[in-house]
Parts: sequence; structure tokens; C-alpha cells
Amino acid sequence: MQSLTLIQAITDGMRTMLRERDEVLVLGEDVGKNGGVFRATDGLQEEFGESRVIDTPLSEAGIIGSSVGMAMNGLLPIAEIQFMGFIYPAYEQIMTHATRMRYRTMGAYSVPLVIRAPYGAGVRAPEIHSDSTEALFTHMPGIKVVCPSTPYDAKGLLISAIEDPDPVLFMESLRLYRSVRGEVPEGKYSVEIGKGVKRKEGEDITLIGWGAMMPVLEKAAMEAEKKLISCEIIDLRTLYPIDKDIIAESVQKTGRCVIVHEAHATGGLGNDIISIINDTSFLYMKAPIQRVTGADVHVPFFALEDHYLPTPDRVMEAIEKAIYF
Amino acid sequence: MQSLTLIQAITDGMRTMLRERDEVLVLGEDVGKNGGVFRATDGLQEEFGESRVIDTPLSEAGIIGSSVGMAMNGLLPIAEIQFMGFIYPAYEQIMTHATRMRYRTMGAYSVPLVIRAPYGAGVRAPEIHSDSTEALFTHMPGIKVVCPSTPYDAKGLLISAIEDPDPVLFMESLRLYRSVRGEVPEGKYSVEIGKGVKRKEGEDITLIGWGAMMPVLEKAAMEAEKKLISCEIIDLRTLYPIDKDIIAESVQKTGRCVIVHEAHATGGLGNDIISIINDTSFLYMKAPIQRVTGADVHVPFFALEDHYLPTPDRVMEAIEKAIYF
Amino acid sequence: MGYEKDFPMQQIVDKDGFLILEDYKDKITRDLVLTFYRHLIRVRTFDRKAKNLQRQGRIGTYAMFEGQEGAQVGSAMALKENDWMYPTYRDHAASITFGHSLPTILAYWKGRVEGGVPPKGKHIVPPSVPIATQLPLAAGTAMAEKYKGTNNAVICYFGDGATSEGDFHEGMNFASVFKAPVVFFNQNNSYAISVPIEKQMNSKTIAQKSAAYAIPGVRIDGNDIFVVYFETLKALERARNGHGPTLIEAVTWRYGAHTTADDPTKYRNQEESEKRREFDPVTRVEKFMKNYGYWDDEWVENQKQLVEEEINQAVIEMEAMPSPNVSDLFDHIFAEPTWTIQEQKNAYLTHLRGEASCNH
Amino acid sequence: MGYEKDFPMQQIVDKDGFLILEDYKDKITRDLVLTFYRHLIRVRTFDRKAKNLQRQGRIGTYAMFEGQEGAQVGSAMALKENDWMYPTYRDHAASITFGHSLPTILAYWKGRVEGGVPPKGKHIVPPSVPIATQLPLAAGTAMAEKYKGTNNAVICYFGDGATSEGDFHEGMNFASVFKAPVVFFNQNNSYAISVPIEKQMNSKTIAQKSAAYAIPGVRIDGNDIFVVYFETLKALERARNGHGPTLIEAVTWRYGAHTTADDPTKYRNQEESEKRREFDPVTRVEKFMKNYGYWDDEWVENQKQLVEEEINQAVIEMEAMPSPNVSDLFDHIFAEPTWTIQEQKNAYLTHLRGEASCNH
Ligand SMILES: Cc1ncc(C[n+]2csc(CCOP(=O)(O)OP(=O)(O)O)c2C)c(N)n1
Ligand SMILES: Cc1ncc(C[n+]2csc(CCOP(=O)(O)OP(=O)(O)O)c2C)c(N)n1
Ligand SMILES: [Mg+2]
Ligand SMILES: [Mg+2]
Repeated sequence: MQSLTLIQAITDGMRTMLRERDEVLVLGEDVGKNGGVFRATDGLQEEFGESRVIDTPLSEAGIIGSSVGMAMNGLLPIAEIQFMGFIYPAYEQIMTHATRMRYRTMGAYSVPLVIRAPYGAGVRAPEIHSDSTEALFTHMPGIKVVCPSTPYDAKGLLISAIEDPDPVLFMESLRLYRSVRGEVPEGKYSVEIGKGVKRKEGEDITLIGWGAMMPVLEKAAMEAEKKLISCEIIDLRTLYPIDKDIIAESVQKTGRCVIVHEAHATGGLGNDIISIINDTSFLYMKAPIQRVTGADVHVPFFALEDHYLPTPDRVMEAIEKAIYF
Repeated sequence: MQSLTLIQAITDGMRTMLRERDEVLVLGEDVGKNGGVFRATDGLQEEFGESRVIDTPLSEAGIIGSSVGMAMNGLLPIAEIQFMGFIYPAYEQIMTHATRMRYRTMGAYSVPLVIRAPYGAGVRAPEIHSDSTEALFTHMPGIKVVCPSTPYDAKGLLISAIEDPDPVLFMESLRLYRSVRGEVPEGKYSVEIGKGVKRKEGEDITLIGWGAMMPVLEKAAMEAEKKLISCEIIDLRTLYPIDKDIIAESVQKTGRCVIVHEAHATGGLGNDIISIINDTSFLYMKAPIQRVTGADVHVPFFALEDHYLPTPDRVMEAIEKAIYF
Repeated sequence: MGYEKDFPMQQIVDKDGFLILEDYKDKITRDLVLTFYRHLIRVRTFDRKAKNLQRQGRIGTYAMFEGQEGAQVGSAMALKENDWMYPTYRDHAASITFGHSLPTILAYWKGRVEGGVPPKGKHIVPPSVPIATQLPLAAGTAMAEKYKGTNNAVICYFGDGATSEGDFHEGMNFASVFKAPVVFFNQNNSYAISVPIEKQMNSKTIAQKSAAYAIPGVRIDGNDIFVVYFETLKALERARNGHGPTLIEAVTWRYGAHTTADDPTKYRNQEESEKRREFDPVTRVEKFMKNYGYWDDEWVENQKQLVEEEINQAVIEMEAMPSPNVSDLFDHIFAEPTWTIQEQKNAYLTHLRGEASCNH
Repeated sequence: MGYEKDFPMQQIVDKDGFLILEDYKDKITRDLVLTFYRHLIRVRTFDRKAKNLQRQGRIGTYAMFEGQEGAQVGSAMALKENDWMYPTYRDHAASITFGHSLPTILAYWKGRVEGGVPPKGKHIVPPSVPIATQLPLAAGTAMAEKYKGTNNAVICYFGDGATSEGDFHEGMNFASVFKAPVVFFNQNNSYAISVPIEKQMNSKTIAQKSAAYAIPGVRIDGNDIFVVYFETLKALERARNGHGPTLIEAVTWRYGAHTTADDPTKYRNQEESEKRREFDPVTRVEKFMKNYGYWDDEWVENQKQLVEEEINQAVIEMEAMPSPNVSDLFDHIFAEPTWTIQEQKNAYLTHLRGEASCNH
């Protein structure tokens, strides 16, 4: 097996599917000749040509809108949005076309589209390059949202997303692009959308996160072990639909939970998870669920981003709050 | 005092402020000569002229973007978006300009902008005219969201919104426009943004809603009284920031809660409220919090909208579920 | 800045029904003229019927197209079987002409999701409601045809107001950059609800906006079905031959309200609309038929009757539709429902059964 | 469709520094030329310094403008004190010329929110990052000036890539419909990161996009600061006089990478950039000064030294800034923080104090 970084695994996933099916196309700003501003599409235009790996105009509504039109017409576009903070010009296209076409035609047309978007803070990028706004998409009916934290999952989920008959927003952590590395099978395999994974077994408390927060959770869990607190760690991987069962099963065992995400507290996915726990596990909970999230403030200019992002220390504090409630 | 419908109260609020301050402008599609497709701006262009009540091109990003530019330059624009379902082309402008300009300039520029948007289902409107997507805005730092359910509150909150130094999204229930009527003072008064109101005292359970859901809650509460269940009803009025205290105070008394909204369950404000209760009132809760909401599906074509919208019956079921938990 | 002179309004048949471009003489066959006429009276009858149905509360809000039939029928007739159509809420004359089913269109306005379903084997996308957002889609659908190497083309309808939206621009630019086989067919009826075109844009024509994309722009009399048909044919031909998109501005007029929910007396003098009947697209073909000897009372009466029957039948079918299926609320969001949707559906169906048993 | 001939590229001074439009002879005063030169060397020195600071890790990613100084300085010099400027991330030469503070600009790239604050009494909006989204804002700011009845105007910068965005179109259309006093100043440097203009648009010029809005469009040599200055002055004059917006396309070139994070060898031959130095905007003024007797070695040396000192001083100031204030994360979202933000701030400051006490 090859050992790849997260971004290499993503490239490999696209290459695998470009080889597998002629209907697969890659399009976006700078994805062709330049191979993407992060090099996620490096080498793809050379291998598959300009008709399959397409440099588009600087036009997010154009990219998503035309991808929807292609997807309705039998193709399987993978559209790159250069940074999640620049997806909003395409919001209308996602909101009223990509996600509604199947319903509006009772399935006569569907939109098997993948939207790839690098997200998140922590790499000292200029302002507005660091948004983590998954919640603005999980509230839209008709689109799935995934966010891998390992190279293996990244490739497997990307392949599932490409094969999914409906739109999938595929969020890629900028911070993890080159900072995680792992074994990735050659060729085609898939990781099921909608399933979380337990990264660590534990008894006392459940830590829930995804994407760039996973290393933060792992560090916090190590700290907690020193204080003899045993943490169970769940990596959600899919943000819509959230894997309810893995959450319920875990919190029913531990009775305590800390949820961690970069996005703002209000309207963040943490609240969806609390709601799932309320629905499934009310009687099991021994303490209020703790959230460690970005504040209700803009992701700041980078000089302050470390103060915005959840840290192992803050997670540790939340763990203790839940444990010593 | 005058007895006005909700929409008349809104018109009155705009007229009051147009008279009060020269900086106040109204702009949007069809707001001038036509007086708005719902007649919310009826008579305003006649009274204040074309330079203050402006028919714009069909261009939501243009409307919001230019309003931001005006607001930064000393004016107090009230921008109408014809239906909430058509606000998404302006999403980028709201997300990265209206809401971020104060932060990005440390207050050197601010954006005292009001965005009015009729929302919600239930009036047999054509598809995509019935969205209730407040949660897509409450998750944005830098904008407040209000949603009145009475003519008194409508005018008072609108005036507060116009005087607020920051952007406010003002959601107007299509369904309530002409179906509620009430006493409205002449001239200027205000209702504080950020404060909910108790519409009914009760002992056994707290019902929380806003806007078009208020009559639904009231009917359900009447049904419940017949079964000797005493409901306390809270009208949130402001959706960001949510009035935490009024919620905590009430659920700490009743120990039970039903939250009702039109929007989809996942990512809906119901989850934010559950999260507030988790944070403030964990030990008081006697039963899981119940939500009665739209499903995770598109607001349907109108032949099915009654099956999408929360009804008093569904609320009643939720009340019983919470009571007999 | 006087671009309007670069885009003079083209006509083939004048308002009195006389051929003014002799070149077209041979191309205008009897069959073509009669087909024009048949479609025109069919869609006009449909439109009036639908408006009445709304008045009677048998369907919901409806967007009338009376006055715009020449533009819609002429352009739709230029399409080939496998082409794609992106209509708006006002373009039922186009979609009917292209082969849409009348009961389906009525169902659309009755708030039935069945109303969005295209007819079998025909690529008719449901009416676009958010203005101008269909242009990038149409560009993409056309790019896909090009990618697949077919000769199919796409037609995309939109109004004068739509040109102010960013998506108009992005769609045009994409199509021009990728030489997508798409015809952007604008119906300039001078109004976007109440907003007249002078407030919508500073340019005197819409055709001149083609300059921004360096694609052909054509300004035509949208009430002259002859010029509409032949210019759309040409544009489609260019598209099929790999020469990319064309912007057609068909100048026309809606006689009535924006929709049945609109009161046009608030913003314009309805007398003007009456005067416009002088340029009526249906009457013009009538006059042409009379001028050139194609008119046959009996045939016309016969056609009118057929149309009447067909439309009455459509209303019957629409009203005979089984009542809406609650499952449709949940079943078409994803190919397979997520657990959230499945749970919500189960809960709701249980609730409905509970209600049903309570009430009986 | 051959619009490019309607928009020929205008020049006043050719690449060898010779005046080619004699009409301007009297308008080109010694003072003007020396001011051009002083600004040009100032901003070029700043730009190179900033790039080096990034290399040394003393600031973050930085967007160089070398090659585009003529377009930026010339246009900014045409502004009056109370005008507004909407720059992008690449337009520091413009904002510096208009009076922005150098340490503030460096702070911007150091990830400091202080970098977004305009200088006192000067209307300089923070650099626009989401491409083209500033155009509607600029239109609105200009509409407000018009509403207030001032003679102030707005200049709005954007690149060739920005023209593909819907917001470009909506901003242009708003400004033209409302005759807003704004100059849309496009720097066509032929690239949007890696994407060459031929893939960005089908039109040969950007100036011709003015046709869509029926406003004046002007195509100029953006490396000829003379034509930039005089054409921007004219456009501002039109704006102030109530004649509405102008679209200026200044054709230029960036020599270097898109930003310090970009590797241009992936997508273009860097030799071409070196060849472009023949058209350099700074050298051109040098040549002009030499050709027409304005060159004075001593004055030039003196200016270079002053600039060097000023910039070194700015770096010192930037680096002497107190470390970022954590409160700034919370304090500028609303005029008054909401309870959510206040609670989050309190909790975070408590956390920080806890950490501080733990670590000591
Ligand atoms: C994005 C969006 N904004 C607003 C509306 C409301 N609206 C419906 S039709 C219309 C006017 C459209 O005018 P035009 O494009 O000229 O088409 P016409 O109705 O004249 O056929 C408006 C503003 C909408 N449907 N979508
Ligand atoms: C909406 C949006 N999409 C994408 C980006 C990423 N991006 C930053 S600069 C740039 C290219 C801009 O090109 P151009 O407008 O020509 O300006 P230049 O950089 O050449 O000055 C892109 C794609 C962005 N900042 N905003
Ligand atoms: Mg129109
Ligand atoms: Mg450029």
C-alpha cells in the first residue's frame, strides 16, 4: 500500500474515478494547468486532457450552475471551490438547483455532483480564507456533507461521493492536507457516507469531532488519560446525515459528551448533536453536554486564529467540566 | 390607537422612520411605483419620492451590495428581498460584506442595514416562494435576526432594526401579513431586539415559537388546556440573539418543552434552543425536549404544504409525548 | 455608446401580415404557416383557460403569457427532438409547443409536484422560478452535449428583468468561453413585474449585451413568429456546428398582469396594452394567411374546435389526478432517504393514521 | 463582433518615454512628472520590501503588484481628498498613493485586524478578498454621495478575472442605472492566478463590456501612467458631473507570482515576464524624464533614500505593534456584543487566565 498525505489521497481518488468512468470531469478555478492552488488536481489535466479537467472562469455560480446542468445531463462533475469562504456566490445555485432538481422532477433529473471545498483555519491564510461553514449546508435538504480526517477516509469517501446519485459537499481540511499521512489502497474502494467511526474506545466520556479537530481531540484525550479520564473518540466523517447510532451507542455508555468544532457555536453542528442526544439518550446523560467551538465571531485575521480555534486545553477543560459536574 | 394588520404595521414603521430621518431609504424590486408585491411599501414612493423609495433592477446581490455601500456611507437603507426564497443570490454580500465590515475595520465602518424578507409557507404560493431559512442567517456572525408575530411588535421591532447600528434581517410572515390585526401606536416607539415575550403563563410545559407558528402554538395550548395541561407560551421575536433568560426561566419552572418551527429539523433553531436548555437547565428537565418542525425536505409544492407545516395537532402530540414521558 | 444601431430590430413579416424580406419566400411553406397558426391558437386558448381556472380557484397563482406567443412558439418550433429546453414560469407556450403535456402544466400551478416532471423522452426542465439562475445550468447542459459529441442544442428562456442578475452574466460567459451549444432566448416584454426596462438597465437593447461575451446578438420582433423561427433556427444551427451560443432578444409585450396575483394598473396604463394588440402575434399570422391565400375558414374552425377539446380534456385530466401523495414530500429528496427523512416520514405517516383513526 | 476596434488601446507616452499625444504637452507639468516618479519608486520599493518580509517569515502571504504601479499610482493620483477607494488585495500602490499608512498595510498581511482600518479622514475600504464583490458596494457608496448631493466620487479596483463574477455585472448595472459617480478601474494583467484571459472570457477586451451597460468604456495602456492619470481624471470628472460610471480597462502585467504562495512556473513562461520589463511603468517615466529634461540624479537619489527610510520606518512600526489583543476577536462584531459573544469572551478570557496561572 502507498503512504499518502490527505491531499494526495484526494488526488488519487479523483484520478481513480477519472480513469474508471468517462463521465467524471473535474472543473474549477486553477484546477487544470496549475493543478489547483493546493495541488489537489496536480497532474490530472496532463493525464486526462483539457476536456475532462477544466480551468473555468472565476465564477462560482457559473461553476456550480454549469455542473448542475452537466450532472442533469449524464455527467459526473467534481467541482472545486477554491476555498470554502468563496462558496457563497454559488449558494443560490446549490440551494435552489443542485439540491432541488430531483425533488422538483420526482427523480426525472438528478444531480450527481461533488463539490470539493478546502475549509478551516490554522494555516495563517489571509482573511476570509478560513471559514468552516458546514452548518450552512447541512440545513439544506438534498445535499450530503462529508469531511474526512484521514487519507484512507478521504479517498474512500470521495469515491463514494462521486458515485452518489445526489450532490455531496466534500470538505477538505486545509490544516490536514499535508499534516496527516496514512496507508491508502491503490485503485477503487469506498467508505460509506453516513457512518462515523470510533477512533478510540473509552469509558468515561465521549468526544465527538471531525476533520481538523480530530488531532485536537486525540491530544485532549491523551491529557485526560493522564488524569485517569477515559475518553471515547468519535470521528463523524459525515456531517449530513450524522451517524446517530454511533453517537447514541457511545453516550449511552459514557453518559457524558464533549463536541468540538471550528464553526460558530450558534447554529453549529454541535447543537444538532445535542439534539440527537436529547432525542435518543436523555435518560443516560449524567451532565450537560459540553461544546468547544468557535465563538459567534468571524474567523479572525490570522494573528488571532489560534484564539479562535478549539485547542486541546479548551477541550480538556470541557472534559473536566462534564466529568466533575 | 390604530388597529392595523401586520403588514400595515410594517408600512407604518417604515413611514415613521422615513419621516424621522432623511438617511432612511427604502429599496428593492417593485417597492416603488407598485408599492411592493404585498403592498408593504404602498404609498411610500408617493410620499417620499423616487430618491428615497427606489425601484431597483432585479438583482439581489446588487440590492444588498449597494445597500452595504450606502450604509457604510452614512445612510440607513431598508432593503426588501421579495421573498426569502430569493435571498440566496445575495448570500455572499450578506456573508462577507454586510456582516463583516465592522469587524474588518474595527468599527471604522459599520453597516446599519435592514433587510426585510417575507418568509414561510401556508399561502398557496408557487414553489420556492415559501422558505423559512432563518438558520442560514443566525449562524452568520454580525447580523441579528428578528421575526415578529404581532402588528405591535412588527412596527416596534422594525424601528429598532432601523436604528440598530448593525445589520438586521427582518423576517415577515406571509401567512400573518393580513391574518393578524392589533393595536399599534402612532409615531415612533420601539421593541427591544433580543427579548422574547411570554404570551401565556402556564405550569406544565413550555411551548416556544415565533412568527407564523404563534397561532399554531396558541391553538395547541387551548387543546392542551382541555386535557388539563397548562402550557406556557414564549414568542421569541428575536432569533439571533435568542433570549436565553426567558427560556431558562420558563423551562426551569415547567421542566418540559416543545419547540415549533417551519424550518427543517436538522440545523434548525430548535437545536439551538435545545442547546441553550442543555447549558442552562440540564437538571430541571423532566423529559426530552420535543421539536415539531418541517422535515429535512424542501418546502413542497403547495398541494402538500399543509403536510409540511407544523399543525396544532402535531404540537399537541408533542406536548403529550413530553408530559407522559 | 449608440449600440442600438448595431442591433436593429429585425422583421420578416410586418404587423399587417406582409412579407417584407423576400428571401424568405420559399422557406415559408404552407405547412409551416399552418403549423404556426395551430400552435398559436392552441397556446393562447390554453393560457386563457388557465387564467380562468385560477379565477375560479381551480388552480393557484398563474403566470399568463398572452402577447408573447409568437416568441415562444416560433422559438420552440425551431428545436429538434433531442434538444433541451429551460423555460421559465411564463414559457408554457414554448414548452407546450415542444411537446409538454397540458395536464402536467396545469398541475404545476395547482401546486402539484407532478407538474415539474418532464414528458417522457423530452428534455424539458421544470420552469425556473429564481430569476436567471437557469442560465448557468443551460450552459452546463450544453457543455455536456458538446462533451458527448452530439449535435443537440439547448434553448434557455429568460426575461428582460433577468438580465440584471449575476447568473445571467455568469451563464453567458461560461457558454461563450466553452462555446457551448446553447441559444439564450430573451423575451423582452419591457417589464419585470412593475419595473420598466428603463429602470432595469441603462442600455437601449438587450441584444447589445452580447458584446460583453463576443457572441452574436440578434434583436428581433418577438411578435413576428416568422423572424423568431428563422433566427432561432440559425442560432441553433450555429450551436450545433460548434460555433457557440447566441443571444436573441425578442421584443414583445405581455398584455395582462405579471401573474394572477398582480395588479398592473398600479404601474402602467392598461390602455397601452390594448394598443399593443395591433402588433399581436396571432393576428399577424391570421393576416398573413389571409394576405397570401392560406386562410380557410373551415380548417380554422376545425382547429379551434380541436384545441378547445384538447384543453378541456387536459382540465379534466388535471382535476382527475389522484389527490397528492404525502409520501412525495419525503421520497424525492435523495435517491435513498437519509435516516432523518425516513424517521420524519414514518412519524408523520403514523401521525396521519392516528388522526384518521381519531376522526372516524 | 469585432468590438476590439471600437476600444483601441490608448497611450499618451510610448514605451520609450516619448510623448505621442501633443495635446497633453501643457498638462504635463514638471511637478506632475516628479510626483508620478516619486510615488512610483515609493510603491515599488514598498512592494519589494513586503515580498522580502514574507520570505523572511515576518509577514504572511503577500500579493505583489510589481508591474502594475503605473495603473495604480496614476489612477489614485486622480482622486480628490474626499473620494472613496475600494481596492483589492493587490492594490496597495493605489491605496498608498491615496494616503494609506504603510505600517497598516503591512499589518494587514501580518494577519492583524488593525490592517483593515482606514487612515483617519480617508475613505479607503479594506482590500476586497472575495473577487468582484466590492463592485456593488462601490456603486452603493457612490449612490449615497449622489443622494447627499456632494461632488465626491468613488473608484473601484478589480482584475480581469473579476469580470467573470456575477457581482461585477450587478455592480456595473446598478451604477449605470442610477448614474452613480463611480469609476470602475480594471487592471487587466492577463491572469487570474493561473488562468489566462483567453480562458476567462471570449471577448478580446474588457472595455467592450461597457456596452452591456451603455456606459463609456476606455482601454488604456496601464503601464503608461500619463494616460492612466488623465483618463481617470476624465472619468472622475464625468462622475462628479452627474454623468455616471465609466469602465476603464488598464492593460498591464504582473511580473511575479500571483501571491507569495503561488508558483507561476506551473502555468506560464517567466521569460515572458522579463520581456515585459521593456514596457515597465517606472522605467517609462524615467525615460520620459530623461527625454524631456526632468531627470536630476541628485533629486532621484535623494528621493530613493527618503523612500527607503520611510519604508524601513514602516517595518519598524509594524514590528513594534503591541501583540494582538484577544478582545479584538469579540469586540467588533456588533456595536454592543450579544450575550452569546459576551459569554464566549468571558469564558475565553477566564480560560486564558487559567492557562497563564497554570504555566507560571
Ligand atoms: C431571484 C429572484 N428574485 C425575485 C423574484 C420575484 N420575481 C418573479 S418574476 C419577477 C420579474 C421577472 O421579470 P422578467 O425577467 O422580465 O420576466 P417576465 O416576468 O417579464 O417574464 C420577479 C422580480 C424571483 N422569482 N427570483
Ligand atoms: C469569490 C472568490 N473566488 C475565488 C477567489 C480566489 N482568488 C483569489 S485572487 C484570484 C484571481 C483573481 O484574478 P484577477 O481578478 O484577474 O485579479 P489579479 O489577482 O490578477 O489582480 C482568485 C481566483 C477569491 N478570492 N474570491
Ligand atoms: Mg419581462
Ligand atoms: Mg488578473
